[in-house]
Amino acid sequence: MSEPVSALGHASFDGFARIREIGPLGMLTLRARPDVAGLTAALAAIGVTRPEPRRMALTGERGCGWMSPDEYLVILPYDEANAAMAALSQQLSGEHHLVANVSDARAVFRIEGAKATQVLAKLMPVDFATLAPGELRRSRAAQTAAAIWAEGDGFTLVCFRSVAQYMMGLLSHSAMPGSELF
Amino acid sequence: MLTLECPYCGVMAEETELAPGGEAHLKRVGPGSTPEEFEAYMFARKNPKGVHFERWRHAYGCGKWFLAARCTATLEVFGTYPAQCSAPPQALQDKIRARRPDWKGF
Amino acid sequence: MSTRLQKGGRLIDRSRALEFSFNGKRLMGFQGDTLASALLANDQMLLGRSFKYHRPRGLVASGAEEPNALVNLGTGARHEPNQRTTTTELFAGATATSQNHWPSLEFDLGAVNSWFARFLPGGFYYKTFIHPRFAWKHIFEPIIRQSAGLGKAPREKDADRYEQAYAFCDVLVAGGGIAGLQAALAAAGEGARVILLEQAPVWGGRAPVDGDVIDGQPAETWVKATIEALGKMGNVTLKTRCMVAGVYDHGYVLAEERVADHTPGDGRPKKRLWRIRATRIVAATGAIERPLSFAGNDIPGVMLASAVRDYVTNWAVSPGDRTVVVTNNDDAYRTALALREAGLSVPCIIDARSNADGPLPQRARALGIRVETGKAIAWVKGGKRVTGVALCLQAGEGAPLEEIGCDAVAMSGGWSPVVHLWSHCGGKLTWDAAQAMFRPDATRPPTSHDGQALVFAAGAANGALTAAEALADAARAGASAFGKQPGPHAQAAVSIEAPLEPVWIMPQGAGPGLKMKMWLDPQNDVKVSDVQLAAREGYESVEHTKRYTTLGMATDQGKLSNINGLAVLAGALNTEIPNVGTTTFRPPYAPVTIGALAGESRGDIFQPLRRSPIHGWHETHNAHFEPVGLWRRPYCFPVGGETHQQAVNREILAVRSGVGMLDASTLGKLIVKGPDAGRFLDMLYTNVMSTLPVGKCRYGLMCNEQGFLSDDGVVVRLSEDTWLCHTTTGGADRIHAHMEDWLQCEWWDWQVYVANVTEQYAQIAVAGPRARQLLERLGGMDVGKDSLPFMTHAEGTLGNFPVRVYRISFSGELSYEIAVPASLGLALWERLIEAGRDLGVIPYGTEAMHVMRAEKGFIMIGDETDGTVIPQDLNLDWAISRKKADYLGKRGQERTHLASPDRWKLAGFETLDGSVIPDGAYIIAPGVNDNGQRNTQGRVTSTYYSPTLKKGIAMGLIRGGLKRMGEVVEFNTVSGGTVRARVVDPVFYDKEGEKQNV
Amino acid sequence: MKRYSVFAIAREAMNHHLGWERAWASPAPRNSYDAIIVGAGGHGLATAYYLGKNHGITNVAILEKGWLGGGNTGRNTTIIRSNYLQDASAAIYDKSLQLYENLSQDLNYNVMFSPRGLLMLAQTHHEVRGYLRTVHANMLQGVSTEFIGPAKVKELVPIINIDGPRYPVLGALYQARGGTGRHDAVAWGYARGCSAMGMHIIQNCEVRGVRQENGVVTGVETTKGFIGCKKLGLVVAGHSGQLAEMAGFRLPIEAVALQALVSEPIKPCLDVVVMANTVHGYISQSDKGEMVIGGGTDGFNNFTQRGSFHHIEETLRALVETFPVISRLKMLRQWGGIVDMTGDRSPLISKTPLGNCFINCGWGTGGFKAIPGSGWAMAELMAKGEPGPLAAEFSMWRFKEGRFIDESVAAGVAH
Ligand SMILES: Cc1cc2nc3c(=O)[nH]c(=O)nc-3n(C[C@H](O)[C@H](O)[C@H](O)COP(=O)(O)OP(=O)(O)OC[C@H]3O[C@@H](n4cnc5c(N)ncnc54)[C@H](O)[C@@H]3O)c2cc1C
Ligand SMILES: NC(=O)c1ccc[n+]([C@@H]2O[C@H](COP(=O)([O-])OP(=O)(O)OC[C@H]3O[C@@H](n4cnc5c(N)ncnc54)[C@H](O)[C@@H]3O)[C@@H](O)[C@H]2O)c1
Ligand SMILES: Cc1cc2nc3c(=O)[nH]c(=O)nc-3n(C[C@H](O)[C@H](O)[C@H](O)COP(=O)(O)O)c2cc1C
Ligand SMILES: [Zn+2]
Repeated sequence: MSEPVSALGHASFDGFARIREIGPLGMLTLRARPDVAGLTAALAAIGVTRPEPRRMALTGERGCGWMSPDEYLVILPYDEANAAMAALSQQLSGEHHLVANVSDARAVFRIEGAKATQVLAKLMPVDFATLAPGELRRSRAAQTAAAIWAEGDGFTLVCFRSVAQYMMGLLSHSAMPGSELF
Repeated sequence: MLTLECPYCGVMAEETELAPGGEAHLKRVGPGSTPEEFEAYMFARKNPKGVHFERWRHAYGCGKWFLAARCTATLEVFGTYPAQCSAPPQALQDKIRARRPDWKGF
Repeated sequence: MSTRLQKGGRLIDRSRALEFSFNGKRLMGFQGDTLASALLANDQMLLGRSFKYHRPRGLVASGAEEPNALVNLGTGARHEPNQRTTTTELFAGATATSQNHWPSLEFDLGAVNSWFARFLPGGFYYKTFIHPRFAWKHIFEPIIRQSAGLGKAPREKDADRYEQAYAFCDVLVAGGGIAGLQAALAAAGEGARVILLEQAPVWGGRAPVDGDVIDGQPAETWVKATIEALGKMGNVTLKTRCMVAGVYDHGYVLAEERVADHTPGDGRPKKRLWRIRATRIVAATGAIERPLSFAGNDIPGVMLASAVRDYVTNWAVSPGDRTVVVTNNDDAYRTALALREAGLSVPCIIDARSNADGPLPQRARALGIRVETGKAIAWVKGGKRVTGVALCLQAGEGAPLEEIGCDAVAMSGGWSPVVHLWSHCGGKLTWDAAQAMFRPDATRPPTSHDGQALVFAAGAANGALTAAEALADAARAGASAFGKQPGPHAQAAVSIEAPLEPVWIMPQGAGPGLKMKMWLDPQNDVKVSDVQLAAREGYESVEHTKRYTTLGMATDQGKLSNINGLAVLAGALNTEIPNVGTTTFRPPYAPVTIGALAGESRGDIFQPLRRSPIHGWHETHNAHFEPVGLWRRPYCFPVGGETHQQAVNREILAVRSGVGMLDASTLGKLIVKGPDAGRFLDMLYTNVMSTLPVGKCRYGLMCNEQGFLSDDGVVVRLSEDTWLCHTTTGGADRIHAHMEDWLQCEWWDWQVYVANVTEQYAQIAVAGPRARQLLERLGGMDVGKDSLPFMTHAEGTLGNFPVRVYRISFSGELSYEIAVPASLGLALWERLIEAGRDLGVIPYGTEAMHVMRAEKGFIMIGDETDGTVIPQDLNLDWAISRKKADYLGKRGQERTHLASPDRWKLAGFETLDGSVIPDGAYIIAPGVNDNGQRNTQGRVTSTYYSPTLKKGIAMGLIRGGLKRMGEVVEFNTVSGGTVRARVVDPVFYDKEGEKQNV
Repeated sequence: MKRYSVFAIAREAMNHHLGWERAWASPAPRNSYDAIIVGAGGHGLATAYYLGKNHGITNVAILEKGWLGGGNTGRNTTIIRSNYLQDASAAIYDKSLQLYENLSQDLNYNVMFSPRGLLMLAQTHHEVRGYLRTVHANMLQGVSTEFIGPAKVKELVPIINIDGPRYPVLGALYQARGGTGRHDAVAWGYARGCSAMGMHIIQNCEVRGVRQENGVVTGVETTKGFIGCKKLGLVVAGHSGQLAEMAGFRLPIEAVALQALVSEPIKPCLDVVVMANTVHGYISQSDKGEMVIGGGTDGFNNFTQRGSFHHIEETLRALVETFPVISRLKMLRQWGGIVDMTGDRSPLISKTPLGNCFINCGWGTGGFKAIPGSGWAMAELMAKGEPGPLAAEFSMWRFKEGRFIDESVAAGVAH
């Protein structure tokens, strides 16, 4: 078998902020109502913390994001996704839920640097000043869906894999040197 | 360019993050309904100039459908609430009546 | 003559000279000049020609309200028409040319229109050019069109780039005059997040020019200190060169920032469009001076008094050596004073009021300036430049008392608050009779999503014209906008001004001859007489007058002309101005570059281009793509010099005889899971999905509630409670949303989850008699006939790739669809190509797929369906469960028209001569209908040349459907002839399915 | 009524144009009329005009809540074409186009009908097939139209970017007879014609209620009092829902905002009308030089005559990609209108559940071009009480039967 390749093979762009495509990351979609018995424990069993609404709970390489009242996004090393999926299903068996491996359906970007916010402010109708620490915001970047959260000295952005090149184009255009907002 | 608060995730979302879905609280009729009932369900619309209840989906956000009470003449939004109900919450109806005393009611 | 003064000019830097050109002439200006001030400094008063009569036009104003001084700016890919010189910052190398004349600005043949002006009153074209009928299209309209437009259309693709940005705030302050600054201070001091935007490159607005004194200091000093203070506050964002273009519902504000307009080619975006969501907005946009309506008020050299003051004070440019001031208010005296201070001559101040005894007139008199009260200008003398004015009584009919020589006229008819931003979202106005102006009616503001006031007007924009009033008003507006009580605010020295007296026509009793020379809208050539004509002819509503005369429809949108026009209209209708009302204020406040509105969405990032994991391979293998939704799919893969048709034929034959591969990754893939999933799918599909055994595949149809077929695809049962639904490429998101809609809004108590895993997998169709052989070469799972029969699926590995393989076929051949994680898709594809080299494996595109499915008689959503077709029309009754009490579409299909036996139904067609039926052809029926249209009885839906059968094949809908088998019918063709075709079975190839079932 | 002509202008010019008479009168309402039309938009005025002209009914009032022609008739992008797909549509739109071709002469008012040619670009194979279908249908319907290839498109529209790259132009549906007209003049011309027949155009007169007896209409309550009538025509576009409610029934209509904009005027560079449906944009250049550009519709009910700005952005994106030279032009003004969208996006010209009350609405985003034809058909319906062939298919009961007239099917939009 070949190595899994990310959508853009780790393309990057250096503008007034740095743009990197990273990944592939392991990602699971978990659909389950908040009152499902054992949900917190099931998530804990695969090494992630159940997030508060609208939060991304990060723990090292792993994370769990609140996507909607009955949807979570689990992030973990790519190679562990299938096992974790099986484990979750196992833990939640008997409860109405759905787990799907979506690691390959996504592209992931890092936008880094002191002015990273400005790159995103050109594309997303999001009030970054009110974005709480650890907040996961699902919205739109120009004409495509994107989810972001602040992490390290920048942001992590997740979008669909098929639009990775478009996203890279958007981010590079927005980070063009000389086009700082302030 | 409307902004509506998604009742599920609490985000004040702008219109471009949402997808509109037409009149709310339509009662589905299926096989067995009369032609008039089916026509009324499928096509006849209140289309009021004033207080209106309508469906929206937080399409670029949590993906959930919710309902909004909005004035189609001023675009004032009286409130939003989850889609899983067959009538607007009483508190919301009271609020609307306070703002629009001549409202004929839901 | 207009010149640069030796001294002064608060905005120019004389140490930085800039060279630029106008109509090829090389001229000099200074850093800080506008193009207008620099042109004026070079005695370039004549700058353009008017729209209709090609009258000479010069500068009137000094800001966004300028109607005349528009130029073509830049060349080639940076050519920009209708650039307003008054808001264009001068930069080195700027090239400008004047507009709307031929052959030259000085000598314009179009000016003959002016001689015929009396034959071309407002709306004349509605009354003429009627006969003969052909003449309008072939003669009159072409001539009118020839003379249309102002600037030249650009010819090249724009060399610049643009971008957009979002911002959010509690209070957005539009306008950086003293009112805006004070309002920002008031709101920010209370803790509001404030954005303060000023369209000009400098802060301060009028106050520094007018010499206001604030908190004991010159206004300029106060402005500087205030900006510094605001700049230090963390909750304030300041921007100059940023025009608030529009206020939209729920506090959406559009602003255009001129980023590199004045530094073209430096790599920065030319413009940036801000989309700001503001909780509240303070409109501190100032006021605009009104012209006066006297004969010849359009002659170059007649300018607004405040503009004359601006040119003198800001840019040290004298518009003329001898300037007559004409006014109905005290403020214009400031212009006379400024001119005198600059050492220029003011032969006379003509004041229409009977008295002028306030401090300002007294100062003027004290300087020895002649002040004539109760007087008016009867007419202005001059052609391309003012040479003098005739003085008359304001109360009279214009009999001249005396001629006064001058080369400029500074006029002031009072001030109009800039109420645009207040009005965009529905804010109402009130007529302030004392100040003769419309100003915001605070009791009827535009409202936001919460039903509360959205906009607060402040300062001159609110009718608070003096600095002292403006500051107090702004402090109130700024605080209220953040829901607070106003605190202390800056104090301006009070200047006492006598009230103005409204003057709408000068002189009051002017006759028709003079009125025909009184311009209201100098760009569109609308005169007092035109508005009166409109009223006389019944175009009484102000909106009719506007449209009939084009008053206020020019590029300045009537910033100067509208109020005067309304007043004239009110006069003509013998009513009060407020009864006439204003026309609607629409965004943008001043024109916004279309490139900025398109933003970054150009070229590669015009729209998202969705790429399958194998897309890059297709690109390097000469795929010809076709757009399918936002995807691009290979249509075919031409080899050598093949045409597309040749490539398609080759691909089909290769699949039919060997093996081919199709990138099917774009097909929608939805997982549906839960205790109620089967029941749910039974409602969604017309057939029964709950009974599908695990491991099996079933073709299914989905209809909308109306009963029309909306999507199809293969449904796969993965486990007891889990199904995987395939949708069409275009259907993935749509059907996902459709499922969520029903689950969330109708059957919310059903336990079903849906996940869209379309992009998780690359999907490769391997089709053809050698397909199995190819897969077996990779090793891994058993893909044999018995272990993996038709319409089943299995998971396993192929060549170590983790795959799920479906035995489904859209081509009619032995076929597998292999799903593999997307990140391995390309590798698997390449491995298959490699392994199949000696089997002759080829990639095939969507067109080959379409033809092959047509050969098999399979329908295609979008071809056989068009939103009005039900499954029954397509003979798909076998896929419609009769047992189910309900499914989406069932009730709709019971409606009389859908249940009618007369419907057009699917059949196959074969031309008698083997040719291909033209796409879109209809089947003719005898006779005509009540509207005289030829009757029809069907139409073709898919029509192709079949390389397999070496003839044309087609599917179509025909009244009676397959009952008509064997009949010969006629299809129409665009050449006018018909094509005869026989009704046949739509399955043209391998009817028994022996090929796909092997 | 004094005739308009170049001689009349010359005569008046000598007299400073002081002698022109009113284009239409502004009378006070009578107590009752044979027929009342609610709504002095193009459709209402044309209905009245043909009631008089074709059926001799002139004791007619047209009641308008604002200023005549101030609804969608006064705010549309003026595209005129008749190459619709379905029989019923093709019939009425082509009737309309034929009437437009002679309208200036008929009304003695230059409505500047400009048959400059109209192109609907095909940018996907699907669109190509859809337009070929329209061509074939139109041939049988007697409607002239053709499908042209990319080279011809480029020849007709030199400023177009034919090669994409995103959506190369594969051809276009071309109707040489299509074009534009001067929208206000259409309303004014009809108004003048109605007034000349003695009809009453009563502006600033809002209908607030519909009075009926035994299921038959007797008159309307207005802001100028009660006015009786024998027949009532409701022709109020976006406000049809309100009027229907007053008359006691409900319609398959939703009122949504549709927007348009104009650029600053530039010298002529676009001589035809171009609609690009794949990317959603349409554009023409007016005789004054502005680019007249249409946007998309909002998805929610709205009566503000303002739409959501993102539609403008989407349209301009599409057009800048298709016509790169417009990038440096400037948007001068944008506005919205409230259009009446039916369940199948085709209009209603229909009897109603209320006796002697008729409705004409649902023209949505595309009814300017239909004004003469619709007025013609509506007048026939009102005069005879039964629809003629042009109106027959447009009954409001078609939804119950599922008898759609769906124009969106041929890859097209309705403008
Ligand atoms: C932005 C835009 C672009 C368009 N582009 C095109 C195009 O390019 N081509 C095309 O063919 N069509 C186009 N259309 C559609 C076209 O404008 C309309 O279909 C057409 O003008 C409708 O005419 P009408 O007479 O039915 O309605 P309107 O012109 O809206 O007239 C209805 C009248 O009824 C009055 N009214 C409402 N309620 C009452 C009441 N209670 N009492 C009295 N009077 C009342 C209103 O004030 C209004 O004047 C466009 C529409 C818009 C908004
Ligand atoms: N005495 C009089 O008759 C009279 C009349 C008018 C004005 N004034 C003077 O005007 C001043 C009033 O101050 P003010 O602040 O209210 O008005 P202002 O005219 O000084 O400032 C308004 C500012 O808003 C800016 N602006 C306008 N529209 C804008 C937009 N859409 N986007 C961004 N910026 C925009 C202008 O460029 C200007 O700088 C005082 O100095 C007063 O003396 C006096
Ligand atoms: C075809 C057409 C061309 C127009 N051209 C102009 C124009 O050149 N200048 C202008 O200011 N407005 C123009 N308008 C817009 C009108 O001023 C006005 O905005 C529109 O009719 C809507 O009315 P409202 O804004 O008063 O609501 C045009 C409108 C149409 C329909
Ligand atoms: Zn939400």
